[in-house]
Amino acid sequence: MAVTIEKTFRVGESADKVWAILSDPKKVALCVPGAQITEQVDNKTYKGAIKVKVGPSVTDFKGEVKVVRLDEHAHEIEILGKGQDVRGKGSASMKMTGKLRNVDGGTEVVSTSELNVVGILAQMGARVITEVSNIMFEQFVNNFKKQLQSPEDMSAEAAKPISGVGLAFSALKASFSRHDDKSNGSAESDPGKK
Amino acid sequence: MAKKELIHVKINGKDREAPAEPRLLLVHFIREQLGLTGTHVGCDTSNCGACTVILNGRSVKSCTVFAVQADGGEIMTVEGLPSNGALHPLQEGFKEEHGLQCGFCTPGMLMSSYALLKKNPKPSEEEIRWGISGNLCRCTGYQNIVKAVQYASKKMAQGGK
Amino acid sequence: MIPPAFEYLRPKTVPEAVAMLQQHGDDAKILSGGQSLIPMMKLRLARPSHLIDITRVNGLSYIKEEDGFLKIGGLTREAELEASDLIRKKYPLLLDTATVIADPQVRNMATVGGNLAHGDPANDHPATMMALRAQVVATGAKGERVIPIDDFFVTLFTTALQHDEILTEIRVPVPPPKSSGAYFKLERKVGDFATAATAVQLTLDDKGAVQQIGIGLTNAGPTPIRAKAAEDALRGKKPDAALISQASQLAMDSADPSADLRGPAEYKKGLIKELTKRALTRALERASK
Amino acid sequence: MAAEKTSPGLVEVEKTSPEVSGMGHRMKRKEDSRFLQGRGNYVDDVNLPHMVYGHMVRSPYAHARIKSINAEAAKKLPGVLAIITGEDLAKANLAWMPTLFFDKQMVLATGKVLFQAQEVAFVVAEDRYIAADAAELVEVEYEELPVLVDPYKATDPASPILREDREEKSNHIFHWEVGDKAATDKAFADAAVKSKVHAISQRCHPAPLETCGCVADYNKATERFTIYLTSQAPHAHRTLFALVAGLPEQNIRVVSPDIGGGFGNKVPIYPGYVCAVVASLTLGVPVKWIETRSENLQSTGFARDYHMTAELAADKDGKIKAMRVKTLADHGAFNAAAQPTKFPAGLFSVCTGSYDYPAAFCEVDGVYTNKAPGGIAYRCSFRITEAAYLIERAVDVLALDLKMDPAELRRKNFIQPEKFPYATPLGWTYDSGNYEGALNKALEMVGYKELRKEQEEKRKKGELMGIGISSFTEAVGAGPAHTFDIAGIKMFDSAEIRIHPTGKAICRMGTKSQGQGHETTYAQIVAQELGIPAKDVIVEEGDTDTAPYGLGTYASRSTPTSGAATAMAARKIRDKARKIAAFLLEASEEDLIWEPGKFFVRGAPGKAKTIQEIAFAAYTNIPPGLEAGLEAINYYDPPNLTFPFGTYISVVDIDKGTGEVKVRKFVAVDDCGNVINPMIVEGQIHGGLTEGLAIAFMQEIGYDENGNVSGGTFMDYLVPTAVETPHWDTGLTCTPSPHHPFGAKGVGESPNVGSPAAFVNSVVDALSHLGVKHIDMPITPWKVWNILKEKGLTG
Repeated sequence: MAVTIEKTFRVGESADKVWAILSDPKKVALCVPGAQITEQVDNKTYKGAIKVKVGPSVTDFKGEVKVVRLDEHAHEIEILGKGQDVRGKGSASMKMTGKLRNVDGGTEVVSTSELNVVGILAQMGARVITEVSNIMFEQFVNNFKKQLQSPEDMSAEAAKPISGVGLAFSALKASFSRHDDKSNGSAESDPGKK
Repeated sequence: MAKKELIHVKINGKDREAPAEPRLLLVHFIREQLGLTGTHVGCDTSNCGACTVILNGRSVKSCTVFAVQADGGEIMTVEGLPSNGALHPLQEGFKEEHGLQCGFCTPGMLMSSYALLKKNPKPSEEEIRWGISGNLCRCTGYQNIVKAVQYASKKMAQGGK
Repeated sequence: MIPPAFEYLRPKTVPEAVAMLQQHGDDAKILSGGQSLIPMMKLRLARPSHLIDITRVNGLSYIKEEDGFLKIGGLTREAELEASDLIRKKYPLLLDTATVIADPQVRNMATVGGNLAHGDPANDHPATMMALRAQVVATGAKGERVIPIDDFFVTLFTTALQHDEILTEIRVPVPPPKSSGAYFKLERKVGDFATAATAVQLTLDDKGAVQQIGIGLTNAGPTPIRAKAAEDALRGKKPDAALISQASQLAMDSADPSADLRGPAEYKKGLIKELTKRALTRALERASK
Repeated sequence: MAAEKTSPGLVEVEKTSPEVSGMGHRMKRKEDSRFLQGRGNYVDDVNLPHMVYGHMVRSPYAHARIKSINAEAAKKLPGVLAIITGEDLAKANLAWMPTLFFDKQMVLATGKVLFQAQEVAFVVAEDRYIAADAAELVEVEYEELPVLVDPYKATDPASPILREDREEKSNHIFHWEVGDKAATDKAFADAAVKSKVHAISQRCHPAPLETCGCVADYNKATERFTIYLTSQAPHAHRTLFALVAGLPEQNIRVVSPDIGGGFGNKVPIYPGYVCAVVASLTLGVPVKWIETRSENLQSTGFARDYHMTAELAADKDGKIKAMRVKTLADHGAFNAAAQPTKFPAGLFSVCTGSYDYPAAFCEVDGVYTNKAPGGIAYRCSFRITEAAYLIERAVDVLALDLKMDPAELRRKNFIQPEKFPYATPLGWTYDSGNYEGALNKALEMVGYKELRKEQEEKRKKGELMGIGISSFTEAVGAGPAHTFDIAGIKMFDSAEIRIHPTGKAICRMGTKSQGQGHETTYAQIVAQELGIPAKDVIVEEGDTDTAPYGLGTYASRSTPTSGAATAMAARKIRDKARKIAAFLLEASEEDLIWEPGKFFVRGAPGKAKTIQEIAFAAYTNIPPGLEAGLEAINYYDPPNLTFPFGTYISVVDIDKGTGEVKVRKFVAVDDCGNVINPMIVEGQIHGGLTEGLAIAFMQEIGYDENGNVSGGTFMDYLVPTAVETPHWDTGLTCTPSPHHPFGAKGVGESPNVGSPAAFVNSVVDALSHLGVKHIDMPITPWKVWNILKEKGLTG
């Protein structure tokens, strides 16, 4: 199943400072809950792993992250991540585009993520994939902001899969504007469109 | 692999024991370790109820219970329904009212009906339908199963067991 | 389907169970009813290293009124709730809920505590307990702490329980006279999760105005949702059709469901409105009797 | 329920005593005792010494190239005996196997996978727990490929070509057409009224409660292979194993023990069977493979997936002039349709239905997609359900367009009783029928006039209720052999009867009961024909070493074929019994008169010999010149199909707030000719209606854009429980088949074939005043709610 999540958030830092993190997959990976970069293949490709934990369910993916497009000038990046479940149950891939805009007192990050899940997780997890994606993204933003403020603390925090930081997340919830959140299911996951 | 431990149960009135690793499902313990194949497996998501047995007086789906959880407990399966060589009124009712076709769901259906009648000896049609709602049947359309349970309820009220 | 291997532990007391949780860390899980966990293990979506079977811990299965609370033990099974005279007489919302959870066999194993501790917004008791303004008692190494239900559900499958805490009791304030409740659930078939559901608990004053009100929504977002705006609209007022309709609309506005095979989000929101209307109407009828 | 004779003069059946319990008696089932005591013997109950277990490794992807398979870690797990891959099978030329319909299918994938849950490797281990653990350790590296799920995009140039093994580089499998196109087009050009409906008969799965599985037991010493198999057609499967695996057929014994429901699911041969056979052959021990429910729903024979357009041309008064049908058939990754070889779209061309009009044209195109293979006959005689659904929907849409009552429109167009045998414009010859008789009875049972009045009043109050009619005709009981074969084997069927010296009997048939109650009904046929009490007759099926060859049970063919063979074999026995009786009574054969159970001398009823006495003499006092014994075998090739029919009426109420549809009342009037056991017929109808309800409202095997299966477990493949299932009111009329030995027609599938249209018609009827003409199945609450929302009636 496919899920598209569009999110916009603001940070107090300058676009250049934000771009320094957003344009570096290693730093971005630190913000993704449960993710790790294990190897750099070339200057655009990295190997990594991610542990996604939803309640009692745990899935380990390993795969590759690739920078598909990097526009220094416009502050736009497109990253493609692909991972296979280590036990052969399926895969997940995500195409994420991020774009920065200067706004009063900081920077606005506009992102679109297209998530594709294949295999038993898509079969069994259709009920929760959109929610899990939202939660992961919100944690990503939290981590992203933390990294902007104190990059040195990040390595330990980021390795934790999502449920481990569930409490921190709830405090963060308030800082989100629900209006900017346009997550929706795609054709199949939204039976209304069939 | 976790090591196997002896599991003791009283099943259909008899004391039995067999080794099992902790993850062994009760249904496999009953079917394969104890050799009682009347209890069936019809799904893998706890929906169909073909594996229903009575554990310590309650109907349970034996595919969603570990054998180790039943250790020291009492189990009744379809094989334990008849008493003194006579069919249970439910077994009789299923035959008289044509409450079975392929027979695969039947043992689970009988055990759920048994649990229902223990709790509610004179159920209405509505109560019977809800009482067997944890069991799927692909053949009968349930109508004759409802009649079979009514048959047994009546018979048991008249002093049948 | 075959679950992965695990170590099985059977503590006799709560402190023993807590110690085991601490000893074996994050991959150890509590086994009570097992009706959510075992299916996930069979699909190999969950693979705990240790299962701590607390079902033989004594004294955790009870339904009683004490100190102004209805107290439900952490190991009380859904079927016991259904069969309890006390519940049948005084807690129609709990009875409504207990009879539509899964199916009879699952209810014979599943526990009320597990239904909450799993943190699944599609489970039925979370919304019910929100409507009832319940409290959850968590027991850990440092003893008991009481968590108000509004603080209990953190996010999807995540509750305020710490890893080494066990849900040992649920406390529901004993409702004053002229109280009642109702649970309305739409499911695709028996045994399915709710497409959507609404739990309502209310108390009327002498003039028939709503004195206390709780509204909880099932499967309407990443956590069970309390429809606060709808509650506020009703509190202190004598509900008529227009007010019920307005409150239902507000309940709908507080829902944030996702699309799945049960229907698109818009449908689920529409359902919340309709089911809230029905639950309110039924609860009012019952409370006025 | 008592059957009303509607066509006197056709085959009459004389009723025997309750002691004998021949045809027409509500005899309690002989097979029940073992099932009720947990003593049934299903395939998973078979336990043999040294038996080991197989577990399938499956693809999580719908379309992907296999880059590598690494089984080293899995092989190292203690207790693992073997891991078989497609490459291993290729060495024995078994990586592919033929399907039942001119295609081939991968047993274990080589090169690439074509649907989610496709078989990739087979793990064999000492127990099922180890096998499941090992399966997780098999590392398969895939490269994902673009996925094709929409059959309408199959022939797009932009779509990937799925089947690289085929010479034809296209996803198009076949085009098939039948009928007079020119005459049909002309009728449409001339017609005053043209009406059209696009209806999808969605992909679903029979999901019998017992999944598929086998125990393959190769004995190295005797070189014999015993295969315990969940098979609806054990004999045909034996022959196919011999042909595919190159095993000598005399060394193969297929045993179908008790079967926990089939509904068409257990007709094909599945990769798991072949793998278990190969594993047993390699390891020399019995290998058990039992699929899980999810595997069953996701990989074994699906049904339907027909995307159909029907047009009807009619005059202003509602007389239908012609029908035009265009259908796209989604066959998934391999065309594994289980149907007679001359019919790429099965018997879909009975889609002209119960109506009399001269012209019709029907075309069907089949395509490949990244979905599980199949196209099996789910409680249906090869695409009949799709056909009946289409015409009965189309007639209702025409009624709406004409603003005519749907019952009246049907009445106006029915083929009249005197027109039988009736040749349809698409080439079938219906044997007998009285469609108006069934319609009238159903209308009366349901109280049609009152319901229409109630509906009118309710509409004024804004309440929604609907009444839906379906007057279907089925075509069942294949052969005849000149037209029908499965994989080349002609569709006759067989019965063998042996009468023991004490007058008791054993019969064996080429069919195989999966719950239909053959042990009772066949015994009743013998009782009817020979007067031997049915309780004294043992019926045995499913063991290819002992039963006569036959094509098996599906497509409602048991009674029309093996049932007929049983009667014919019994009549052979009666002929011989007459000779023996003549000898014993010292009378001429011509002077003997048969009444069930005995021959007596004309004019001297006291001078008689019972069938039991005759049987004893057949072994103890053999007439000179006559062979000893009393037994017979018959292979029956029916002269035509039989055409059961009926009218079903569904009455529904719609909850405007939630979109829920409640079936308030359902009346089913069936006509299956003469009935063997009314109790069993009723039971079959209840069951079939419940599956029809499920198809109309709940069941669907869906796919998302990545080819992920939705509805792949019982959590989302919604099988109704007793709570969702309404009460069924049944009734019978009786129009015997003129060509069947005892006038029977077969009934098991009628309720599943006829009811979906009745359900859908009733929901559409409830909403028709809002301009709704069609809703696709399954009609879920949200679909109804969406319509109501659109029309401003809810939300």
